[in-house]
Amino acid sequence: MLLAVIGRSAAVTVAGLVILIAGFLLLHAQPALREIGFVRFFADASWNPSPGPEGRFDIVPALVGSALATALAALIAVPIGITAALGSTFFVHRAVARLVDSGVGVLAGLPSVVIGLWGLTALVPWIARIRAPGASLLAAALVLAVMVVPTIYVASRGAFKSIPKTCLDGATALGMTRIGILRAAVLPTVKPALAVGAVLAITRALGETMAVVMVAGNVAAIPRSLFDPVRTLTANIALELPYATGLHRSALFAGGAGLMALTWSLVVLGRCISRAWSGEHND
Amino acid sequence: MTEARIHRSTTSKSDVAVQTASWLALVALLVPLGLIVGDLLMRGATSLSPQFLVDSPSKAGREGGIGPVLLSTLLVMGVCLLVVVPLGLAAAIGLNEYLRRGGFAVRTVRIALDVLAGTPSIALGMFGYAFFCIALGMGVSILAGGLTLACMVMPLYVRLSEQALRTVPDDVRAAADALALRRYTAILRIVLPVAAPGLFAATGLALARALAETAALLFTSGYVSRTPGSLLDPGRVLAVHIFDLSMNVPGGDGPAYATALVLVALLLSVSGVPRLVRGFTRRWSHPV
Amino acid sequence: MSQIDNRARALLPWCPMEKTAPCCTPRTYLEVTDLTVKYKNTTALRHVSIEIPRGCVTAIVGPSGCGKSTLLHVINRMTDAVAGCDVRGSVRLAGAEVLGKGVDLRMLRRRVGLIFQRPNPLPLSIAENVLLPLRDHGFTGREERASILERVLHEVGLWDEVAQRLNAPAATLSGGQQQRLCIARCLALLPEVILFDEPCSALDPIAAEIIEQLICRLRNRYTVVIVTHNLAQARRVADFTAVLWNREGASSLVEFGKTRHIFERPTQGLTSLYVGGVTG
Amino acid sequence: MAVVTSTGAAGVSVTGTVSVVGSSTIAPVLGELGRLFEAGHPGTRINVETGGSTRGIVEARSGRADIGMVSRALTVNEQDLAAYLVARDGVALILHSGLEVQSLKREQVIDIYTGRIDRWVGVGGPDAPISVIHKAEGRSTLEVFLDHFGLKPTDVRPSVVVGDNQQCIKSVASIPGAIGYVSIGAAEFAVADGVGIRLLPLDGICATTANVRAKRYALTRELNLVTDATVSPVTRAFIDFVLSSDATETIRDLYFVPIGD
Repeated sequence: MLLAVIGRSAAVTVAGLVILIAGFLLLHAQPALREIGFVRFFADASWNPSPGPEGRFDIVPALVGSALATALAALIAVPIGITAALGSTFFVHRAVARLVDSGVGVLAGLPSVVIGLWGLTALVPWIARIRAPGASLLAAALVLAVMVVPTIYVASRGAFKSIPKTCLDGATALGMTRIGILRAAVLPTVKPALAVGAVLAITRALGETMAVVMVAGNVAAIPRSLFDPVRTLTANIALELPYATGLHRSALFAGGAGLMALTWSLVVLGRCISRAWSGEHND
Repeated sequence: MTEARIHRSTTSKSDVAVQTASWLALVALLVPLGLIVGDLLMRGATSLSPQFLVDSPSKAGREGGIGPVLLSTLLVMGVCLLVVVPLGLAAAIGLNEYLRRGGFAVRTVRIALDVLAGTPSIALGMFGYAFFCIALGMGVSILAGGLTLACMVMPLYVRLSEQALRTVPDDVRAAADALALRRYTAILRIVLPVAAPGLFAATGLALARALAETAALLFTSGYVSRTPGSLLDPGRVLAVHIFDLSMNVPGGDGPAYATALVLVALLLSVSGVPRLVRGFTRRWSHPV
Repeated sequence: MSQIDNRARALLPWCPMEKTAPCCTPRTYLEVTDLTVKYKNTTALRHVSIEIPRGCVTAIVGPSGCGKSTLLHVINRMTDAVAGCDVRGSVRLAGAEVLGKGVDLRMLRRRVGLIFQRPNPLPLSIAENVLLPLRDHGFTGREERASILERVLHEVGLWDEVAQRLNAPAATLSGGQQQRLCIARCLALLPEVILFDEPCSALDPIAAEIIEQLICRLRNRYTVVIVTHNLAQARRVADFTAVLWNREGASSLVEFGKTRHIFERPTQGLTSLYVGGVTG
Repeated sequence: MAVVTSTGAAGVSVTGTVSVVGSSTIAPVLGELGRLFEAGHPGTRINVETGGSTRGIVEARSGRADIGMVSRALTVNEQDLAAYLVARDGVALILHSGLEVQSLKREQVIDIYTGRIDRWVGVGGPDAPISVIHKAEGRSTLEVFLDHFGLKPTDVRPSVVVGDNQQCIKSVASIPGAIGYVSIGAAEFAVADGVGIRLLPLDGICATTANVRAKRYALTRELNLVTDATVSPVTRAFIDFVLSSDATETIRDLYFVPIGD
């Protein structure tokens, strides 16, 4: 019974931790929510949080920036991550698969500042050649994709490996083509795990700070094209928190709380998709 | 878990398509890695030397080595793993073995873990500072840094451990239940040995994610590059050192890239360990 | 061998009976009354009542999907681990209620062994598959456990085939051998009732034949309940037979009686329909 | 400047911990000075933490930190803190090295930053788009820059917003046709180190640390240390060390202009 008690208490501490963090963010965001008010966060003309009356706290560009950068990154990283995991589990020689696994282990471990620096020194000039300034939504999406693809790869790889051999042999025994086998035996059993893997990756991209700040351009305006600069919620905090005072500082915390709310809703959405795909048992 | 291989069936057009797609995806995955590590090698190799690993930094890190930083990193990672592995494994076992049926507790915990995974690292850093450093009075220290890192890495570790536990087929658990084995005997002697390779891989990946963290540790484990005397002393980790050198110190790029190379070497050894152990565990526990 | 049995028997409050009276004067040992089992929205069993005689082999037959396995899994409460499974009614083992609250599941499953359709040896060595459960149930003596291991492997006819490689992984055994190993580890715990859930359906005829002979040898020493959709097997092995049938979305007991009556002079139309055309 | 003996002002050897919190620009200098001070005074520990000037002010006032690092002049409501001017740091305009533009008049800079001119051909450069690099809200170099050119934060139309100095330098070097402003010391080192940027003179005066030292260069900002009323002996000793001539070598080494010069 001891393990049951530890299991439940560990579970409770984790849930408690999340509530503590959310409470901490809301506590610090309280002055801003009271004084600036929820509406102005969305109605203000721009984001110029200078002290005094002419401060503007329009959070919409940052929200849109975060959503766009994350969505684009997921669009790039999810297919690549899943297909690569598919390849290394079923199609390539085991030594190659092991090589890829350790390679992904390294990519997952690179600090975001290293990937951000590479983005700034390699990606941005390359994009700038197409259209100035180079630091843009596209650069942010690519860098986030590189940060996030290991998470999807690992989640999918685990899911593919846990498919019972009997399913695979059944489909192979029918002499079906590879795609047939994938569609018949592989995908149905792992769809819920893939959905959760994708959600984990997207929440990670939403929370990423250092790498995005380097390459996104951080202009607080809604980008009209891939090449326009974009500011994410996390970049907003990272850039201004060290020097923010009073109302501005608490407005940044409100942004942080908003980001957690976005993450929360995304996680619940992902869970519903995963449950819908998996029929009765949730993963 | 045996590696399932799909035998080379007749290569129809669709098969070729799937084959090339997966090869393309693998290449697309490894190209950025090659570019980044290549870039690091090109810019950082010159400052690398055995002395670099031992000396302490001088002239704000532009000269000397990263001895104390390496030590602080190992200490912070140690504290983090000491918290994450037992607690995470217990939670994974709790979720997977005990609360098997999707009750309310299981669903809330799973959602809480996912949200914790999504918490922006800078917000967790601020929380860690306010909670561990100030509220619990640890001050900016290795201990506070390790605990904050544990909060960040816990969700990933629990999810990967659960996946490892799930590789144990259910009919083995049914057999253990039918034989009325005590629950902890079934887990310790049957489930864990079979899941061991997956669990070690989970630890390796969690450690990799911990090594990569910058924002959360900047406020909690500190900026000081001196050798920490105790767990309550501040100490700067590799990622923070790389950040400071490349962002705040003119001429800090060379040592920054060299430090990044040391981190890459550390990562390779970390992701190599599970493979060693998998070879070992395969000998006496047999995939069903 | 019996000297060891006495010491083992002294350890356990319940112990398998001596040679009892022949089967023809049956006394009820396992009594299922008015059992209804529902999974979320489907009803597996409705108002099933059966009296399983002591020391005999009772077969439960019926088309697949008529809840035969569910009945077995209720008796040793394996259904507890199934999400959304609702069990109503009563199952009494030697007079003691099984389904109520406060039943010591560990002791229940030690007294009522269950053999699955697909052999599921523990991912350990051949010897450990038997020794680990013994250790876990408090058999402390090493030599005592070793002798039980030897006895049960002899009983299932595995000893000659595996004596030299007891430490080899159980996964290296053939399907039939694995199933016999599962039976051996169940016998090692000295159960009173052994439930077989289609034990031979995953095995080749020769291995199935060995298992059937083994079940016959268990008669009079253990109360055996075997679920099978192989009517010839039921006829060969069982003293009593129960026929379950799927009517109006749930299955219930059609007829229960001596195997000879069920196969030669069935009283229910459904039984004759189902067992009709059975060749020897 | 009174030369302080290593045993501290009062002749007695000082021990204890000094916690220094604040601007990430000054942190490397204070970190290095802390290391030297610890070498000279066994038993002392100087714990430097970053987090920005605001955190320096807040934690110095609350007493959680002994010394606050502030990379700007103190505002009117921060006069309650004791301030020690440690060094000055000039702020210079920098261009991507690919541009041949030699100098820019004051109005041209204002037109560029307010978006009225958006191609280099307008100011005697190649026909290429201008990428305006601007600092994030609250940064000290930003405030000094806006004050000098008389701009309000809402007037500026940036193409890219950056945080720390090195990020600005690397962005200007990576983005063709980019213009930005950063502390002179960091820019001078980058040029010497071969990074692809060029410094622009301001109002005809070359942007060099020498000119800042000679107080000829107009656009400068102060680097201050602040403490609250109560100062422990070891903190006092460390501040004296930082203000002493022993420290000017290290300050100059990190491309700031010590007060003594």
